[in-house]
Amino acid sequence: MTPAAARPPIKFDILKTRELGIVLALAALVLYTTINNPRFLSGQSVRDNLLNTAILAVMATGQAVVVITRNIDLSVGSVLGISAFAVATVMSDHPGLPMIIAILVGLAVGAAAGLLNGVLVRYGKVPALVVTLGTLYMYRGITYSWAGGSQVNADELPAHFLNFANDNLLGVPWLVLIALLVVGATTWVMRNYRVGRELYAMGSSPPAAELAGIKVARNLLGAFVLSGALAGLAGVLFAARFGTVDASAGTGYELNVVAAVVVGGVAVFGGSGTVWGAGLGALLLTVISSALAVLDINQFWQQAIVGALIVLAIGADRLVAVRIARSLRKRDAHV
Amino acid sequence: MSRKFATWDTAIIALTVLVLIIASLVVDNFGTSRNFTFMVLDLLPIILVALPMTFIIVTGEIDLSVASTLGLTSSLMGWFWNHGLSIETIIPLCIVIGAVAGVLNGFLITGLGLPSLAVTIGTLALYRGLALVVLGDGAVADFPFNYTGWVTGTIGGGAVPNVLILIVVLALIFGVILHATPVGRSLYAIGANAQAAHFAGIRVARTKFWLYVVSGAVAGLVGVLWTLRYSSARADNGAGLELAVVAAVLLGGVSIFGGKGSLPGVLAGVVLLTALQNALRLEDVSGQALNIVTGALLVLSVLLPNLISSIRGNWQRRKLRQSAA
Amino acid sequence: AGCGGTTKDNQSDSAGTQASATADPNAKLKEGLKIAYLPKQLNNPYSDVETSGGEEAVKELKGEYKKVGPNDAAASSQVSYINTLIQQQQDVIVVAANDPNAVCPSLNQARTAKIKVVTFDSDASKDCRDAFINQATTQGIGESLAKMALEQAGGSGDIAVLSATPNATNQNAWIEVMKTELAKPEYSKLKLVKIAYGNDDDQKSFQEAQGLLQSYPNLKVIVAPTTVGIAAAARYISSSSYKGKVQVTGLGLPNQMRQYVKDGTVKKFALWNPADIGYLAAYAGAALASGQISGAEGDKFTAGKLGEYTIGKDGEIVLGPPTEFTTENIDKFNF
Amino acid sequence: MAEATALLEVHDVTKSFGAVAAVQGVSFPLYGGEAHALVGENGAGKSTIVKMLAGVHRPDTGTLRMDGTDVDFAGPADAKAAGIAVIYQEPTLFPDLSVAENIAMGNQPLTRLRQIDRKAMHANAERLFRRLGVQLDPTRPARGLSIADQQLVEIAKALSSEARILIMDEPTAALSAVEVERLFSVVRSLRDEGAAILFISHRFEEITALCERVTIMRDGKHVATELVADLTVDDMIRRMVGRDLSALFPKQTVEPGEVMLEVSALSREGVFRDISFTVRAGEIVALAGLVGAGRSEVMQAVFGVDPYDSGTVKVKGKRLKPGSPRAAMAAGLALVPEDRRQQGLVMELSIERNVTLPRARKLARLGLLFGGAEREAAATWTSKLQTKLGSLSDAVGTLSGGNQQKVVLAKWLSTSPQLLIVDEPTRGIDVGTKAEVHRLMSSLAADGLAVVMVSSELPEVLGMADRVVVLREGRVAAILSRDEATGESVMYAAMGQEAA
Ligand SMILES: Nc1ncnc2c1ncn2[C@@H]1O[C@H](COP(=O)(O)OP(=O)(O)OP(=O)(O)O)[C@@H](O)[C@H]1O
Ligand SMILES: Nc1ncnc2c1ncn2[C@@H]1O[C@H](COP(=O)(O)OP(=O)(O)OP(=O)(O)O)[C@@H](O)[C@H]1O
Ligand SMILES: [Mg+2]
Ligand SMILES: [Mg+2]
Repeated sequence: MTPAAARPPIKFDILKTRELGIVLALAALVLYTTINNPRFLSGQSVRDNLLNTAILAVMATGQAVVVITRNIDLSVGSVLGISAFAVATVMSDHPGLPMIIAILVGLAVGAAAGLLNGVLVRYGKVPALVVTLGTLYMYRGITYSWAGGSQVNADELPAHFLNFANDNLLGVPWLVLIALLVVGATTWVMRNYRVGRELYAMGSSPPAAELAGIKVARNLLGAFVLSGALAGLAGVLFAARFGTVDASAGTGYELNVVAAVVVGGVAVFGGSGTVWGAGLGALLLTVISSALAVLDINQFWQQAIVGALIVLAIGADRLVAVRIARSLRKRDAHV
Repeated sequence: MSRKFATWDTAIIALTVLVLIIASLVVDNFGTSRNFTFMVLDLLPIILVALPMTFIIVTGEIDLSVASTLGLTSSLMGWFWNHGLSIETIIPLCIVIGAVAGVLNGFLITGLGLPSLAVTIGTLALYRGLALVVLGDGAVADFPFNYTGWVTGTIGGGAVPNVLILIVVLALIFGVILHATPVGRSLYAIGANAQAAHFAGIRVARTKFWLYVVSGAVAGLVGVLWTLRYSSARADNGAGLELAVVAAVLLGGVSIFGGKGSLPGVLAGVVLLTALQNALRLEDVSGQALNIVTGALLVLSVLLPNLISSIRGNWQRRKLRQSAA
Repeated sequence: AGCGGTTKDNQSDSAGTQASATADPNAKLKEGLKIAYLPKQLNNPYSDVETSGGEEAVKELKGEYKKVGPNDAAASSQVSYINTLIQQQQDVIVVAANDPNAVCPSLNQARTAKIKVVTFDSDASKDCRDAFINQATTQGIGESLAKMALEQAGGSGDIAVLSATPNATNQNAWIEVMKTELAKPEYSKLKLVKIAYGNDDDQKSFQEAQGLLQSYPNLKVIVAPTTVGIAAAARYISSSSYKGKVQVTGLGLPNQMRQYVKDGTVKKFALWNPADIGYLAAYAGAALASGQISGAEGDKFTAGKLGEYTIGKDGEIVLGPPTEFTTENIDKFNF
Repeated sequence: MAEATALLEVHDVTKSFGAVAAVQGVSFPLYGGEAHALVGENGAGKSTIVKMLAGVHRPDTGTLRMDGTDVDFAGPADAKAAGIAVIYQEPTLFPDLSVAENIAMGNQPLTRLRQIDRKAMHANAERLFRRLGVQLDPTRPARGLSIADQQLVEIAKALSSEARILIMDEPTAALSAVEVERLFSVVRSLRDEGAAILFISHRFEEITALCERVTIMRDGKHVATELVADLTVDDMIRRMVGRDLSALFPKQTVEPGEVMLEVSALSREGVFRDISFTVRAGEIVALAGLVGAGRSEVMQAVFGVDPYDSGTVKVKGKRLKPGSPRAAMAAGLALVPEDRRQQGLVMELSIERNVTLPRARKLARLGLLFGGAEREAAATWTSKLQTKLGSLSDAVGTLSGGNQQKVVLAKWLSTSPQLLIVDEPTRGIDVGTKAEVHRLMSSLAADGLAVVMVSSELPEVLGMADRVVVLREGRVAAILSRDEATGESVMYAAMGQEAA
């Protein structure tokens, strides 16, 4: 396992970071695909890839924070669903509301769901995997019961809401900007602020964190609320981008999100990895599936290849970690 | 701790019995022998896959690829059948292929030391993808009736489903291994402290490796049974089963962190979930509400014992303080 | 292979118990029949419209209406519901099979328990149901799809199909007919480049549409023989730079497509009235349960407001020809 | 030593865990500028008192008073805020974080934007290490530190918070004399600046060297609080144990038998090199050296829990398969590891399961195991070692540190080994039991058992060993016979020229 915090000389650092592996894999994949089909790097295609990544990256950010604390949030797909449906319903009932309200509604719904997760984990002393597997079913069930068979269609949603997914600032779509902001700010806080380091500490050794006087309860609730709120935000982005929302929105997303986080080098045992790595993981997964579509690989092979690549990515990450551990031992050696 | 264990086991088993009794009294058609058969068939895949899953979770690992392994063997079963292999050859072959899928998981996890959650999320996609490669969008349906009929049938046409024998035999084998053999002991030790287990001469990596092989083989067997039950070999068979199995195992009181849990608890957990769903469906409670019930049950099953013990603790302390004052 | 074991070639098939009671064309339709609908999955707007027609018919018949179903469209998830319906001793089960074979043993058990089984929308194997309500003949739909594609492409160019799941029975049948049509000389300038699958999942369909356009720059028409796919494809095109250059057609619900017909993304699409399917199924089921018909070819019955129907070969009942929707007529429909 | 109001006062506190009354009505004061020792047998309740002072446990009854007013800590954060720094008996580091971050956690130096000032943080860690005379890279992760290094980081962590009250629960258990002396000089200077120190140790020479006052506990009860100067060591021990204790190191002389273990030219890159020594039946060979000299690593490689790169290990002339603890056990080896929490015990499992873990296969009948056989086997050895426990089916984690150590010993002795490797066998064990353990080792050796003992306690090494193998920086520095081994010769070899 790598030290999140070990900081040998800079040159060394870049050569060894686990994120480097992902960047290289990404570059190789894009290069190969582009050689085969130059349209892969066309404006529209890059835009589509980034837009598709945005939602996953936002969720992966929250998930990464939770995983760093040695927990997991499997309910994110269902939280996305409930938030997307809530926001779509609100916006179709009150088409005059500005976008910012939609975003706030999504964040609030998600934060509430995350808070319940956090409270159950912390005060109910129920392991996160159990809690969030349970709320995965519950939140989805609530959305289904609420929606019944109904669906919010694109034509019921106000134009400014739908346009949000396509509008951009200086050529960069809002969705992508939001994702960049979320990933960047969270990475920064996790690296340079006390609360961030405390989250790493909590994941590295939960009992030691209690003894060190870290406000474990507050931080843990914070992590779950963040993950929930970001899944809620992802719900808003989802509704704006896809226009049609029914109760099944985001089903099965949790595995993609966890895969992105893991591929991005965040250790499932907590304490190490970075948020921007998780963001890169999300980008890599998205690019893999769109590259396979572009390369016109048999539809039936696509899923198998994605699976194999995930396994490869984890394996490569492990290789880097082992090398770091070895160099650490050599550095200490006095023989 | 072992005391708490006992109460947890008895609690979940008692709850299961209670639910079964109440349901047979209150819900029309619940207690019929035909409904019993339906229920056994519904819990067949979950209970079988849950057996090795319990072992794996007790050692502190997880296998999320089981449902995809099931899909892969189901696909291959159809493919072999279409290519003229006899069913008597296909069944053992499928079990072996399941085991091979487990070998890959086991190698990645114990040989390369990768985290099992991450690896099996990867192979979850990989095996399901391979299943699609094998059978594509097709379905193979014309399996012989004496086999499909056996899976859905009952002993001598009576009330006891044929597959129940299989469940009982496998559950007994797994139960004895977990609770009354040195191997079982070592699984708990591995889950609670792998390093101490290593120091005690337990071959941690090798043990875990074999657990994945067994898990794959059982998933292969369930792939066969699934295909025969629905007389339909398809690539998407069993999709999503992994979460249902993990939910049932956790409901049965196995700690996701390893080192704790018992097989009777898990069996009760599976029966409880299936019986509740069956009863609620008979009462025309919608599928959506079933989701909520499943989720709530999962959380409550761990939450309630915790709450009770912490309330009891507070109460005791208060009494102590009062008596001191 | 085959060393004396049971192989595909030497098995003795003893499945399927064809219930063949004799019909009494003068029998009165019974009241109080328990008619249960089991669509492919709940929360699908299309099947909601279908079953709403069924509910109306059951009310006319003074029966007991019920709708149950799984949340996912997996092949096997319907079986538990069929078993429950058997336990509840329904009189008629109206089912849209997710897999023609997976439901068979259970449906036959139902029939052994004297329950009449009518399939709609998507058939089960013909030896495990009493009648099948076919929305339109496979031939008719396939031809109509090919014809619309030709019109929209302006006579020549690349076309692609965006279907539902790779194993959806009816979609595959239509696509087959469409392919035979395309082989005819008048279609010689149309080239079918790809069949993509959106799994009847809104988002997956959206991304598949996106992938098609990236891979096939000369694409002129996307034909989506599924209501989910056509809506998703239309939504993607209407918000991308391809709007106006690439046409979308296929089978869709007027309410979902109205916006895109109005904004010019879609010129023409087709569909039958789904409510009528459910309606017809109720009457067919009631006629079977009352002994008016037995499901044999040539049996006749009256289906309320829809008039008289005759059972065709293999117990098929054809609803009628599909309706085509364009800017001119779309506002006349509301479903 | 002005007897002003106490900085901190423990007043009539009681704490029970279920049926176990760990602490019953204990009171004592802690004065500023004074080091206060807390002594008692294993399980006497010392760590429980520490945890109450640290805010980990809340007293069932009784109060804690700071500067004369009652305080109630809701958690460790409160205690920390009140100026109490604690070194726990078991290290509590964050393995993924750097050593510097571990030390600074909770009061990292901040820049203006409230961001962490890494430079200042590393500088601070380096300053502390210099003060303690430790050579550690502040940027390396805590994972992989030896238990002694972990203990040193813990000490640095406690010192960094500049607390008014410093509580140390057996901080020296894993340290050798040199580090202990450095620690003491730092602690003395803190004390002279007015801090109150609570110090727990089972080594009386340390208590007399450091402390002014001592509180003695027995079975959770307060026995006495006195000035150290007024008591002899024997007085302390008598009050602690409630009876007189005989000679501490009853080593019997034995005629050594055949060669049991032969280690030759064993090397592992970066850890140790060219290690050769032999052990005969009936012999006790001690491995001595400074912390981090590689003693534990050598023995772990011999037993097969760690790999080695080259060299051979022979048991009774037969080569031992490398990297297989199971093969080592089959050849009659047993290893009592140094870190009982991580390596020795499975905390959540019951005592009986822990004791029988390496032997489960032998206890099985027809491959099946039933509770009775395990209980019986476990009962024999735990009672022989006078382990203080409630029931054999209790989780081993509920035992006191010393009693846990006895369970580890029981676990390995019950395998009836022919060669016993013990790594810090009496770490954290009280005097009474320590004598018991030594007597046991000695009598086992007399019965023909070969013993390899890794120990950082010089008196133990000198008292018990027939031969002393001294390691320095991963190499054999000297092999001394019982007659050659003196305090000076061992330390000289362990530290090399410069320490002379
Ligand atoms: N968390 C706990 N649960 C149950 N019992 C406990 C717990 N912690 C301590 N005990 C019990 O309380 C008693 C006192 O333990 P404590 O750790 O305070 O002893 P100690 O004096 O520190 O001993 P040592 O010198 O071995 O460290 C012991 O009998 C121990 O088994
Ligand atoms: N897993 C590891 N990774 C890196 N370095 C390690 C690891 N384990 C030990 N070391 C280093 O190897 C050296 C030998 O440590 P070891 O624990 O064997 O010392 P020791 O002589 O047994 O001391 P003691 O037992 O008193 O702590 C130390 O410098 C230690 O820091
Ligand atoms: Mg203690
Ligand atoms: Mg050591």
